[in-house]
Order: sequence, then structure tokens, then C-alpha cells
Amino acid sequence: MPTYLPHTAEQDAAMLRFLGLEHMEDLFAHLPAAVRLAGGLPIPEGRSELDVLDEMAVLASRNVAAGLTCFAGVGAYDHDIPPVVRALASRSEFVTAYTPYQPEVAQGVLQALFEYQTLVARLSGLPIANASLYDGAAALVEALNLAASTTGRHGVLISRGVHPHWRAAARTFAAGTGHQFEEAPLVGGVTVWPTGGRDDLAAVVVGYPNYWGFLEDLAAARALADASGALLVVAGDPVAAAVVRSAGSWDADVFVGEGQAFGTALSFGGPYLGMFAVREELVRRLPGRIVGETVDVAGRRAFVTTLRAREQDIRRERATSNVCTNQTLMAVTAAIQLGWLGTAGLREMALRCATGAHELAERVAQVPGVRLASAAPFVREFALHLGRPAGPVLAAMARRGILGGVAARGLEPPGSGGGERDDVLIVTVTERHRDRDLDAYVEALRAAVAS
Amino acid sequence: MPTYLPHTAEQDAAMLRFLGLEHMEDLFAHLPAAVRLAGGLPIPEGRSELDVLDEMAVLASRNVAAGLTCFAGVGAYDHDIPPVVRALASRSEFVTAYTPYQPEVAQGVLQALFEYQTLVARLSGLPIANASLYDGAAALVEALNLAASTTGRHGVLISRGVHPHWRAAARTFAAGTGHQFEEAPLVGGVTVWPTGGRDDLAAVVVGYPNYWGFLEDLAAARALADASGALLVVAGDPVAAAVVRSAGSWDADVFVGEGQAFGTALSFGGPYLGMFAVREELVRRLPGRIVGETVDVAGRRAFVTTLRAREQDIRRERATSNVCTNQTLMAVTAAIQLGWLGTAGLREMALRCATGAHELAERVAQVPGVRLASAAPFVREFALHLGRPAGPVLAAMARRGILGGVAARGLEPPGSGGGERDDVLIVTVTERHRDRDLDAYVEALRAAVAS
Amino acid sequence: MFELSSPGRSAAQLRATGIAPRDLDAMIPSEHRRDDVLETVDLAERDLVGHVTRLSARQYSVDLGAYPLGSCTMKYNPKMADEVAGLAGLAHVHPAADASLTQGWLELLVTLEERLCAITGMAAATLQPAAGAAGELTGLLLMRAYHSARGDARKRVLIPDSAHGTNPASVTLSGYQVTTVPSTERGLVDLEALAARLGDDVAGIMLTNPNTVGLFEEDIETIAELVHGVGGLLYYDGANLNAILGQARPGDMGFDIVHMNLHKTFATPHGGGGPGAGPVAVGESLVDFLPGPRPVRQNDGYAWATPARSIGRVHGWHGNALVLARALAYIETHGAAGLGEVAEHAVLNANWMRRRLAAILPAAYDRPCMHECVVTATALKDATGVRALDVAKSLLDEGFHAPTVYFPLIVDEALMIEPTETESPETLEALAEALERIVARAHSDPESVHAAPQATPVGRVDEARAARTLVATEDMATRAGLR
Amino acid sequence: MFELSSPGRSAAQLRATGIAPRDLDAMIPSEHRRDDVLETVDLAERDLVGHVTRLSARQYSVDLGAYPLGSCTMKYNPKMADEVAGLAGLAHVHPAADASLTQGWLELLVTLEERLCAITGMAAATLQPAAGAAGELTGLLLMRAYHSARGDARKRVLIPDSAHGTNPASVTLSGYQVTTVPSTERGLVDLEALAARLGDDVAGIMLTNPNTVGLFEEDIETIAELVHGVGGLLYYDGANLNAILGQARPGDMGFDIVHMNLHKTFATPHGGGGPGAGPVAVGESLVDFLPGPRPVRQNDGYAWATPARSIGRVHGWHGNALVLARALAYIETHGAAGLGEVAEHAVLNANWMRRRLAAILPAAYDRPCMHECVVTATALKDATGVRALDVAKSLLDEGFHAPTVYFPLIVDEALMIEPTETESPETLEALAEALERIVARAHSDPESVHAAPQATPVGRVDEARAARTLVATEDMATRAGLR
Ligand SMILES: Cc1ncc(COP(=O)(O)O)c(C=O)c1O
Ligand SMILES: Cc1ncc(COP(=O)(O)O)c(C=O)c1O
Repeated sequence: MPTYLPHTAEQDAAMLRFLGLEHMEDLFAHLPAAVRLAGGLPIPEGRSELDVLDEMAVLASRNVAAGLTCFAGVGAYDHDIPPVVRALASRSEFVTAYTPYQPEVAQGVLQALFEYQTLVARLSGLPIANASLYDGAAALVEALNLAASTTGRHGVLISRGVHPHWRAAARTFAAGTGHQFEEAPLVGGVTVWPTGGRDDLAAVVVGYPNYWGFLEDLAAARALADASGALLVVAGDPVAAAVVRSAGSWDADVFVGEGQAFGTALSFGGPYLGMFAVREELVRRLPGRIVGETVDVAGRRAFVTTLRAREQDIRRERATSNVCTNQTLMAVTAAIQLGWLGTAGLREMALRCATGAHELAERVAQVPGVRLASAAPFVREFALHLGRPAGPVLAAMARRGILGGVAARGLEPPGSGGGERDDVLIVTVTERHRDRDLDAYVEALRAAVAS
Repeated sequence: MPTYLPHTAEQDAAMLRFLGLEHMEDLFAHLPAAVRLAGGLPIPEGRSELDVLDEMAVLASRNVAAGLTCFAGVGAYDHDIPPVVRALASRSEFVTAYTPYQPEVAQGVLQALFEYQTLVARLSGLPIANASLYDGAAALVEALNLAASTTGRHGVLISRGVHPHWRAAARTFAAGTGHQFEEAPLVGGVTVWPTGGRDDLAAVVVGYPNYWGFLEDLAAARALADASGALLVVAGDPVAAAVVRSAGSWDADVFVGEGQAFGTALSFGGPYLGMFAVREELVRRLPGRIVGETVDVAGRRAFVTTLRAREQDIRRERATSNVCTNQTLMAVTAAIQLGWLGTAGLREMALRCATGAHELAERVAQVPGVRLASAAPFVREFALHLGRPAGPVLAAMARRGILGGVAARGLEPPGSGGGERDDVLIVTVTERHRDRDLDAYVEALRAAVAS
Repeated sequence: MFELSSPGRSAAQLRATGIAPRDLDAMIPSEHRRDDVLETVDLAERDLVGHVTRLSARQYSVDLGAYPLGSCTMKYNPKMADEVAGLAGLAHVHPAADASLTQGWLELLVTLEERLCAITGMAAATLQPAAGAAGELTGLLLMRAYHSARGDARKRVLIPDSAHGTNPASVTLSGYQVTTVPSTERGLVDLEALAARLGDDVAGIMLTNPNTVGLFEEDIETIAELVHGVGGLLYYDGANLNAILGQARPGDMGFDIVHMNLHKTFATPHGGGGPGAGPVAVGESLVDFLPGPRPVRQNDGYAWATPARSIGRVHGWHGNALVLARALAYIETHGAAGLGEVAEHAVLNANWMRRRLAAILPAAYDRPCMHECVVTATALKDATGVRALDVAKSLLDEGFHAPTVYFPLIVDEALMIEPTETESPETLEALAEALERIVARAHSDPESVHAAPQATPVGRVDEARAARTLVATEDMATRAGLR
Repeated sequence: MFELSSPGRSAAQLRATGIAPRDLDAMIPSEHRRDDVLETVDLAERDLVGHVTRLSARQYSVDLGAYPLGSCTMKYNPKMADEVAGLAGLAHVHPAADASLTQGWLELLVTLEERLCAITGMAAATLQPAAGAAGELTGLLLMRAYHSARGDARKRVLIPDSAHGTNPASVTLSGYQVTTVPSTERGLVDLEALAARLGDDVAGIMLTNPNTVGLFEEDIETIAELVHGVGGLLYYDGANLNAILGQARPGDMGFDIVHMNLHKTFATPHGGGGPGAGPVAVGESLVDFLPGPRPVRQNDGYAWATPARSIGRVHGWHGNALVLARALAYIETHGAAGLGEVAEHAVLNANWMRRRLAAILPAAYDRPCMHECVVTATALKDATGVRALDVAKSLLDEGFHAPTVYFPLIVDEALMIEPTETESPETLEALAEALERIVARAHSDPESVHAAPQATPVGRVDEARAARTLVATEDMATRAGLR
């Protein structure tokens, strides 16, 4: 039975002797007999690493999706990850370290996080970012908690343009925090906000671009937040941010985003990267870790996690958040990927995504029965009406080697004509897609809707 | 056009200015006009890394052999390489360093080579090993040069049991060194040595096990070398060495071997690892680098390349060898792989290879028309007579997913009945082969010889 | 990396797409378009590599040496699991792809869930929570859903005073109030105090077992009886599950809800502070409330299903899937017997260390510990002025990572040492000798211990300054005149 | 690793094969069987990882910083090429598999050969030689075969006094004798001396161009005429090809035989001293002699073929195939224009450095250099006693690798600086400033320079002791009482 134990049988015996014991089970002698497990765990016996690797490879081979050309997005993007980023991000010093509790031997992770924070701040247009949260959904949850504690209110007005999974997660956690949710409906792919202020709102939440790919009117959202004394939380796409106005430039209070696009593979949804940035005034309510620059005893530049009094290990039940382990490695990876892309590369990548998306949108609009769900501007993804249920269309496209997008419900307000239509497909283009991939897409879609 | 250049256009201009130049081509102005290349290189324009990676993946996909269960060996073995060895051996500190010319910043590579030398010495049963040569063939070539310079003679009596490629390489280089080759024939899979000594011999060379898989009578080879005043060079399999007697225990003067089996993939034949070990008296004639232990100014343990006076950069035309760049990374990898295997693992691996080989030999002997080429003992590979040309048999087996071995000529002495028979197949089993792989082999062979 | 940046430089090489370029203006209306260029950083690939590689050289890690950080279980992370996570068939799968296209992943998740349930003695589990703290909050929301479904609006959750900070923080977020239960002098839950705090407004109790001082809560059966007696549930914080793998199971102790830290117990790499994974397993009575969608076996294959009374999603997708895959690989490699040996050696190492250090740094509770031991530097401080923090910093100079210090809060000058099972007896002895040297120096030359570390990339860091003048980005550094 | 070894410990996990075990005695007769256990080393995986990772932390590398090691071309090694070499379809191919099963490899090799011929201006190439020195010997054997085939038994090969040590060593192994040609004060081949040494027993001349002092042999056309005039051949040592990529080609200069160091010019990683690859390209008249078998285009596919008058094999298989694949990836990424830019920037950087250092470490030859410059510390030594070696060691303390020192032999107190094109102007400036600091200290505090390095894992190493008492293995260390 293979393990990673370094102990030889003689060493086991000697150590037990040192403790005045004879058998390994003596170490557990003080456990109540009733809770001692008899007969071992009811799981299979171990196999060698290489056998297990083979077994896992067999499972992996059953994921047909891995071999399809991916036009699915909605927060999980199939971007290129260059070999150099993979090589650097997998250095074992980063991978096998823990939270930088001892800054003197953790300057590597700390400085990388400082760089990550800088880049997130620039992407968001807000001055201060934290060192990561679990994922975009978790970032939204934390943003609502921050808004509630800042405003002393519990009302949340959230656009139906925000990712439905994020909205769902926010609702789940609201069972504990008591936030009251209200959803603002979409018309023509963008949110329709109520007019006039509200006195119960902690936060107004909007996607930019939204889940369906469309660019929202952030000025209206900001106006509503202002009129209500609420915070404006923008759930943004950090890739689109290279070509569209930043959350900060719209005067958002909080930016939350999913950072997977920067160097992390699709990974079936995790581990991903929750990005979180705020206005300077909100820093004492920031959830999670933040790295600050300082000096060491000799005056040398040094980094350390700071404003720790907000955190659970110090403030306990009054902490700004319960988060401890976050997604450091993904944050470090994102910094490296953004370092690779650079100013010009990031812009070019966003531009190519947008170009491909607009090209594809034009081409699919030629397919009989298919039309763009909205005339609203979009960046790199857009929703289609297929005129027939999206599920079977996707299945047919998959047989032609294409993951055609994400079937989605809830684009139009409930009750606005047929309730939740099931013919909506959200399509995403990345810089990986070549002209021939777009052609193949159109062909597959044409065949699928014609059949 | 993508490159790895860090220079911005402004920096280019500033640097040129600093040199009093205007254009890049001014840097080459002193080259005779006639040798300046006009019109650029006649090769395609560059593509992005990711495009090239795709192109290479397409080429790779055309190597059908990569997907076959591999029963081919003869110095190139399909052993398991565990993830931990891959991870460690690919650390960029090892990969992107150069020859340890500055020992103060090269203790990593130097110590790893010291450990490699120790392990090769133990495997070979000889006290001193060098820090690697290009491959097994190169090691043989160097061994002959060492033998010639030691004995002042040029005769080489080499068994036909030594890998034909190694013999071929030795003949190629003999055009420069003037060594005279004579081949000792095989009968029943093992070498028939001439009786009595010879006064022209520098070296007697024998494989152990030999190319065909069979174990040679090293006592006879040693006796011949002794009677002739020649050196005994044993071309050994370092994996088999875990279960058979070491070259040193047979009193060999030089051990040469191919070390690919320890952590290096099949790699279409390279880079591989030439192992080289000698008796202590021969150390001043050792080719290539050797690492020695010493101390630094503060008395701390330190390592350094030593006995450098033998090498080309110092002794120039009178060096023991012209080798400079060797195969350090493969040597470091072998040390890591041997560290992973450990005493018990190496033995167990060799035992499993032998067990599988003996099992398979018994099973294939049941296939009509197929027989073992010799009753001589073998370890992990063996030669078969197929009763029909081996080439088509291998082709048929490949269609069933099996690389059935290596077709080989020259097993029996030329003129010993039909000249060089073409029905010989050398079959190798490793620890990777499972019972069902052996079954599949037998089935494929049965079908191939029956068709 | 910003110090290496120079406008006009670039490492990026994007593929040729063959798609005709378009003008941004033609795609994004001006009111949405950025009117400036978003400046990030401009590096050549070579300089990026140099920078990040040099950063890595300023970072300690498990791969470099012992990391006896109590509560964190910094054991060896098998490289095999990294290769599993790198399999294209796992890594390149979109999370929204239809279940028919992701059968391998669903099978993997279902198998992991089964293994985790078998290991903890529970009925079913959710794999969504991304770390331990997320698991805690998920578990507490399950607790709340359970009580709510019975029309039972409870208010308080009991937590021992030795608990990890995430526990009370999670309780607050779950809408309950924290009631702290003191520990006895033996380091265990004070049963009398517990009884005194019970009532029918108690939703449950959160415990680690072994607890954060490394001791097994021997009265666990009584505790379970008491809490269950008032209708409360028992929550198991699995951070210390490593100690009892194959030896005892939370389910058999009476726990109703169990979170696990796969990054601790099942050796998935900590990544410098994440990602982790914090699955939550529950007993039969809570299965219906689990987050959804859940991967389930169905006919010949696998599908997603959401439990009838699900609390909802707790993750944007399905959890930290590649962490989950690594953990399954670890479990499958070890198997039943292997996991049992893991716990044995974790406990063996910790007790050996406790005993070995007795003369210089006595254990806070002088009795057999489980996988970690908490020692105290109080006597040392009194004698020499050298505190736990100084000892920790000195250990960095000796080439080791420091233990956890000043946690749990109930032990004065605490050093919490968790050797883990993957450290050899030789390494433990070396660690002990390093501590002996430090303690000796504390007596002979305390100043030198206060001055540690000296051999690290930087010396003691000015934390106060960092908090006083926040410089959290390069741009703040520029504004503060640091660049 | 031996210091961590303990019998009974093991990291190895072999797969389950399902094959019934056999007794060794039943397979290997006693006269061949080992009668003892071959002891290697006994480590746990965790300790192996710790040990090797710590070793790596004691090793400088290109990825950590500048490595201006003249003649060695330590440029950035693209990570992309590592992924190419890791492709299963390339890495898991047995070299003896039939050509029909390895068409991808053959196509790759044929394409690389074509590219290398286009880059050097030659007709055909062999990819077998495993490094530069192997290429040299192969090239010289081709020279010999060419002359022999004409019944022309020549004896001597001319080599400039500045040549790399492998050149004369290779000449000896090729059975020729070395005749040294002195260099002029300008650092170039002395044409008169060359002419004086020519004769019809001269098989050829070996040159690097640019030569080892970094200068272009401007008289190359005359040299070619002279050597060809006596029936000799011109051999090009390609170690410095980086300087002329896309700017000039050996074939156009009159060279007949060219070896390349792919690990230099085409950035395949040096691996701590190997593997390399040293393909040899030749002009039309030598194609028939090339080593075989060679990969060739045939009908719709690729096959192996051995030239009519082949000198035979020079490698056990087909050469360092995975190094060749990396080099092709590099060439394809750069393309024609990209390779031209490589040379431009290599030359730009070297000239900038030469000029920048003029005041403190003057160039041995004060004229435009190519991709490297040789400076001399003679004046520094005379003024301060600080030698080139001291400067080199001090540079290690500054975080840089040292230049090549004391080569070429014709320059006193030589420091041979090859920045390579992948170092940025900022890095060059930092390197220059470090050298300025060192030279300043040589004047103000020479002892401190002699005492360098101090900040490295070990200080100056006692090389004499290593040579005096050889300790080349752990067992010799034990015997010598060091363990
Ligand atoms: C006892 C205990 N509980 C909970 C946690 C929180 O787990 P995580 O960091 O995975 O959120 C920790 C982590 O350190 C812990 O030690
Ligand atoms: C000028 C010159 N020639 C030949 C060689 C030998 O090449 P290799 O080390 O690849 O055998 C070198 C290597 O340093 C060199 O610099």
C-alpha cells in the first residue's frame, strides 16, 4: 500500500518506545471505544500513483466537452494560457506555500499579490483591491455584506442581467444575513431600473457587460444608487474592461468580477478567482486579505498582509467576512498572465474577442430563424433567439465538435410574453477562435436549427 | 512578428545613438558586402508561439508509434516516469543553467552530478564514474579511445552482441582514431571468443546482457582480455544491473551504458545518457567532466568539476576527449529517478521486467512457428525466431496497437546458415506491462504470424 | 514587476485568427468605450520569467522543508495530483457544458462524495464550498434550514473558546449568535459550562475534534447527547480530520454536519493561501437541504439534481473542481489502510515532538495529543524576555517554517506545532535541535533572538507602518512618494 | 541525497501488473545473479522533493537573471519549446519504430534540416551529432572522407590560436594534426601566417566567424580563396552563429562544413551542461558522405536513407531529437525576420556593453564587435592586484552570473561578455553599474574583491584540494573519512 510516509518500521518502533507505547493503536487508546472505527474505512484499498493516474485519465476521457471548440462563456472563458504562464505559476514555491503568515519568508507570494492588487485596481478603475476571494459569486456575496454593513440596510436591488448563479448564491447566503432581494427586469437585453430613490436599499447591483453579453446603462444605475443612498456594485468582466469604461469611471463603489480569464483553465468551474475592488473609504470594511507595502528593520522594501484587524482570526464574530483560505494561486497566476499580456496584449486580446464576437453575430444572423436577442451593444458575448429550444440545438452542435454556447433562461421579464423562453443561447468568442472556427460554428448552427 | 526581445523602439534608437550609429544594419557595416545576406533568409515568416505549438502537435499526432503498447527496447526503454521525477527534473534552475563554471553559484547541479556519479559507480560496481557522455554509443567510443591510449594499441575485439548502432558509431569514429575492429561472432545468442591471448588488442568489448537480451560469459571475456593485456569494456544495462552481477564484479576495466531508462522518455532516441565508469587507475584518462567534493574558504562542503587538466579547454589537442557539453540534465534526472526508486524499488522494477519477460517468453513460445532464439539466460529482453520476415509481422502487430519489438539482423555469425536471417525479433518487457498487455501481445503475434 | 515595465515592450504573442480586424469604434459606442488605454505593465517574456522566478526564490514552501504550521496541515503535496489536475480532459471542460458531455467529471464528483461520506461516516455531501470557512457557513445554513423546516427559530450556536476565528465569523454570517463555551484546564470542553449554556434556542454546537489544542474531546458522546437533547445539531469543523482518518469518524461520534478541508487532510497544495475546498457532509436528516445542483448517479450515467429543499447554490459553479480531483487522487492512492497510516503517523510525530520538547517548551496540556501539540513559551518569556514570536522568527533562520503562534487564544505564548505525517523522524529531530539552540540562545544572548530573522530575504517587517499608511498598490506607492 | 537515506524507506510506487511474481533464482542462473542487494539510496518522496528543491535553490540559471557567459549564448529559453518537447506524440516514440509509424518525427527532422540549410546557406545536414564538439568531429570526419575519396591523404588542419579547446581536440580525434595560426593585433587571422602554413597536406581550416574574440573575420573571402586554393576545406564552428542570423551565411562566405550549436543559437536550454545538439551542414560536394540513416522526403511521405558514401553513424539513434524539436519550434516562431532581429540585438547589446565599459574594462580589441566582446582586466590587475577571476566572483555577489574568464587564451586577463539579445537595456545598465562598483572597490578595498563571493551558497571553492584528493562519489567520501 503506497503512502508518502518517510518512517521505516524501525523508526516507528523507536518512536513508540520513546513514548512508552507498543503499538500504533496505543496512540488512540484515550479515544472512547465507541467512536473507534472497527474494521477500517469502507473504501477501496490504495493503488499506485501511476495506476490512479490511469484511472483518472479514463474519467477525463469521458468528458466529451474537453474536445469541443468552446463558444461557451458566461464567466468561464476559454482563453489561451501561454506555456510561460503555466511554467511560472506552477513553481512549487507558490504552489506548496501557505498563507504568508511569516512575511520574512513569504515575500514571493506577498509581492505577487501586491502586483495582483495593483492590476485589479487598474482594471476596475477603483483604488483598492483585495488579495482574492473564492470566485465571482463569492465576491458578489461579500459586496452585499459590505454594502449592508456600510449602509445599515438590507435591501438589494439586483439586475436580472447579473449571472443567475451569482444571484442564486447571494440568495442562499441571504438566508443568514437577512438581505432582502428584489430583481430588476430586463427589456431588450438591458436592465430597467425603477425611477426615483428608495430608502431601504443597501446596494444596486448591475453587470457590465451583463450575463447576456450586453452593456448596461451604468449612469442610470448610479443615479438610482445615489437617489437611494445605496452603494453601486458593478459585476464586471475584467477582459472587457480593457476596451470599455471601467467600473470606477462610472463611479461604482464596489467592483466584483470573475478573474478566471487570466491564466486559469476552464477547470469545470473551479478553482476560479473572485476579484474585489472598492473606493478608498470602504477599505476598513474590505473582506479578506490585503497586502501592503512597508519596510523591514533594515529599511528594505517588504510586503505584509495588513489591516488584519478586519479579519476573522482577530475580530472573530465581528469580522468583515469569514474568509480565511482564499484563491491566492489564481491571483498570482492572473498577475503573471497580465504581465505576459501587457498593456498592448490585453487590449489586443479584448479587441480580438470583440471582433470575433461581432463577426460571428453578423454571420449567425444570416441563419434562418436565428436572431440577436437585442440591439444593445455588446463586447465579446451576445444572446441569440433560436426560435426553438436551445438544448437540442446545443446537442446537435456538439455532435459536430462545437460547444455552441450556454442555454439560458430569464432574458426577458417573467410574464413578458411566454414567460421564461427556452430558446436563448449565449455565445462567446475568444481570441482563440479563428475564422474557420466561426465558419464551422455557423455551419453547425445552421444544420442544428434546420433539422 | 513575435520575438523574445525586450528592446523597445526607443531603446533601440538610444543604444544606436550611444554607438554613434543610425540603423541596425550599421552594426554589420564592417562585414564584406559580398557576404551580407540580401533579401532575408529563405524560410517562412514567424508565427505566434501558440500557432507553432499547434503545428508541432499536428506533427506529433502523426507519430502512430506513440500510441502503441511498446515492447521495443534495445537500449531505449519504455519505463514509467513518475510525476515527481518529471516535476523535479524540470525545475528551471537545472534546465536553464550552463556548465558549472562558477561553482559558488552551481552547487545544485554539482551536487546532483556528484550523486549521479555515486549511483553509476554503485550500479557498475566500479569506483569512479564521470558526469555523463552523450549516449551509450558515445560512451563506447570514448571507452575505446581510453583503452587505446592506456595500452598504446589499436585493436578492438567487439562482440556481435554489442548494439549494432554502437558498433557502427565506433567504426565511424575509428576512421579518425585508426582503431582496428574485429567482431566476435555469436552462437546460440552468446559470443564465441577466440582462445588464447592476442598482442594487438586494446579492448575486448562485450554486452551484458547483450543486444539480443542474453547474458554473456564475462569470465571468458575477462580471460581473453587478461591473456591479451587488453582492457575489458562491458556495455551493460544499468537496469538489469540491479539483479545481475555488476561489471565491476566481473573485473571489468570500463563500464559503459545507456542511462535513458532512468527518468528519460523514449524521446525518439535522444537526448539520452551515456554512463561511464572506470577502475580507479584509469581516472586520469577519463573522458568528460567529473565532479569532486571539496570545501569552500569557510570549510563548508562544496562541489566542483575537477581533474580538469584532462579536458579539451585546458589540454586542447592532447585532451582525453573533445567532449564539452554533455548530458547533464539527463544525469540529474537519472539521479532523481534512482532516488525515487530507491534500493528496493530498483530491484523490484528489475525483477518485474524480468518476470514479465520470462512470462511473455513462455507464452509466445506457444505460438506456432515462433521460438526463442536461444536457451541462454536473459533478463528483460529476448530474441525470437519468427520463421518469417519480422518486418511484416511488426506491421501487422502495430495495426493491433502493439509495437512488437525490434526487428534485427546479425544474431548468428555471417555464413552460419542463410547469412543474416531476417526473422529475428527482439522483445522487451518493462514494469509497465500488465498481464493483459502480455495477452494482447500474444494474440497480436499469433494473428500476425498466421496471416 | 512594475519596476521592469517599459512602454512599448510586450511578451504577448496572440495567435493568427484570420479574422479581419475591426475598429473598436464600430463595435462599442462611445459612451461605453474606454477613452484611454488601460495601462497594466509592459514586460518582455524574459523579464517576466526573471521577475517571477526571483520572487519564487524569496518564498518558503513545503517543497523546501518542514512547515509545522499548526492547524494548517502543511504536509507533502503529491506531484501526481498536479498531473491529475493538468489532464486536458479535466482542465479544459466548461462548467456549463451539458451533463451528457461531462460524464467523467460527474463520475469523479460522485465518487469523491462517496469516499468523503465513507471517511466521515455521513450520508451525503456537497462539494461546492471553496474552502473551510465556506463549508462552515454552508453547514450553518443547513443547520438553519433544518430548524426552519421544523418551524424552529433558534438563535444561538455554541463555540468553544479555543475555536478558530472562522467559526464565530461564520456563525454571525449565518444569522445566529455566538455563545462561547469555556475550556477546562485539561483543554477540553467544559461539560458543566456547556450544560449551563444549553437551551431550546440553541441551534447547535461547532466543534473540532481533535480540537485546536490538539486534544481529542473525549466526552464527545456526552456532548452529543446533551446538544441533541435540546434539539441542537453538532457541527464538525474538519480542519483536524487528518488526526483520525481511518481511526474514528465524526458521524460515529454524533456529528450531524461535517466540513472537510481537502487542502489540509487530503494534501491538495495550499497555493500560498488557496485554493482550497471545503465539502460539507451531512447525516440523513439534512440531505434534502444540501446545496444544488448535485451530481448524482442516474440510470447508466450521471446527472445533476437539486434536492427538494435545497438551501441553494453556495458557489458560482460546482466548487473548486480541480482541487476536488486532486483530493480524490490522494484518497484513491492511499486507500483504506493508507489513510489509517496517515493518521497514525501524524499522531505519532506530534506526540514525539511534544515529548521531545518537554524540557524546553512544555506542552500547554501535558497529556497525549493527537496530530498537533500546543506548547507554551510563557516560562521562557518570564526567564528571558524571549517570546513565542521571537522563537518563531528564529526558526526561520534555522531553515524551518515557524509553527502557528498565539493561536489558540486560550494558551498564553502559544506555539502550535503540527509536524504532519510526512516529516521524517530525522527532520523532527533536526527541528527539535533547532528549537533547543534557540532556547539556549534565549538564555545566553536574548538580543540575538529578538533580532531574528537575519538569514531571510528580509528581516522583521514593520507591520504597524503597513497598517498606518496603507500602500496596497503600485499606484498608491507612487502617490506616497515611494517610487 | 545519501545523508537523508535510511534503509527500509522508499518512494517508489510501481503499478499493479497482475503478473504472478517469480523468483529471481528461477530466471537468472546463480553465476549471473547478484548475490547481494545493490544499495542505491532510500528516500521518502517527500525527502526527495525537499532535497532536490533545496539543491535547485543553490543553483543560478538563466531564469534567475543575466548570464553573460561569452561563447555560450545563455539567452532566454522559451517555455513554449519545453511544451513541444513534452508532447506525448514526440516524447513517447521509440527510436526503432518503423518509419511508417513515425512520420511526424521524420517530417519534423526533414523540416529542421531544410531550415538549418537555409540559415547557413548549405546543401544538406545531419542532425545526429549530440553537441558542438560531436559536430566538429563529425565535420572533420566528413573532411577526411572527402579527401580520402579523392585519394588525397592530407595531414593537417589549421586552427587559429584563439580557437575553442574542442577544435584542436576534435582535430586529434579525426586523425589530423593541428597547425596553429596566430592572430593579428587586430584579433583576426593573420593572413600572412596563414599563407605560410598552407600546403597540399592541409585538409582544411576550422574557423568561427565571428571568432572567439567576438570579431568578424573580415578577410574571410581571402581566407576561403587561400584554403580552397590548396584543395583544403573550410570548417565553420557555429558556436557564434547567433551573431549573423539572417545577416550573413557561412555558405556564402565559402565554408564547406558548418556545425551549429542549437543549444546556443536556437535557445534550447543548456540543462546545466547538456543536452545540446550539434547538426552539421555541408556543401554539395560533401552530401554523399553524410552520416546515415538520414530522414528524407519520399513519395508522399518520409523515409530513412543512408547516403552512398556515408561515414556511418555518429549517434546511437537519430541525434538529440527532443532538442532538435525545440530548436525547430524556436525557428518557426521567429521566422526570417525574427531571426534577423535576434542577431541585430545580440550585436547591439554587445557593442553597447563594450562601449559602456570602455573606461573601466577596455576591450581587448577596440573596434566594433559582434555578439560578444572580450575585455581585459590587465590594467586593473596592474593597478590593484585584482584579477579577472576576482571581478567574476564579485559579480556573483551582485546577483549576476560571471562572464567567461581566461578565454580566449590570446587575451590576457580576459573577460568575455556575451549579453545575448534577450537582456534588456536596463539589465545591461545594471550589469555595467555592478562592474563599475566592483572596479571602484578594487581600487578602494581590493581585499574585499579578493574575498568575493560572500553572498553565494558557498564561498570560493578549494579546487586544488578537489584535484589533489579525488572524492568523486559518496563512497569515496566515506572512505576518506568525510562521512
Ligand atoms: C480549525 C480551523 N477551522 C477552520 C479553518 C478555515 O478553513 P479555510 O482556511 O479552508 O477556510 C481553519 C484554517 O486554518 C482551521 O484551522
Ligand atoms: C567556440 C566554441 N566552439 C565549440 C564549442 C563546443 O560546443 P559544445 O559544448 O556544444 O560541444 C563551444 C562551446 O562552448 C564554443 O564556445
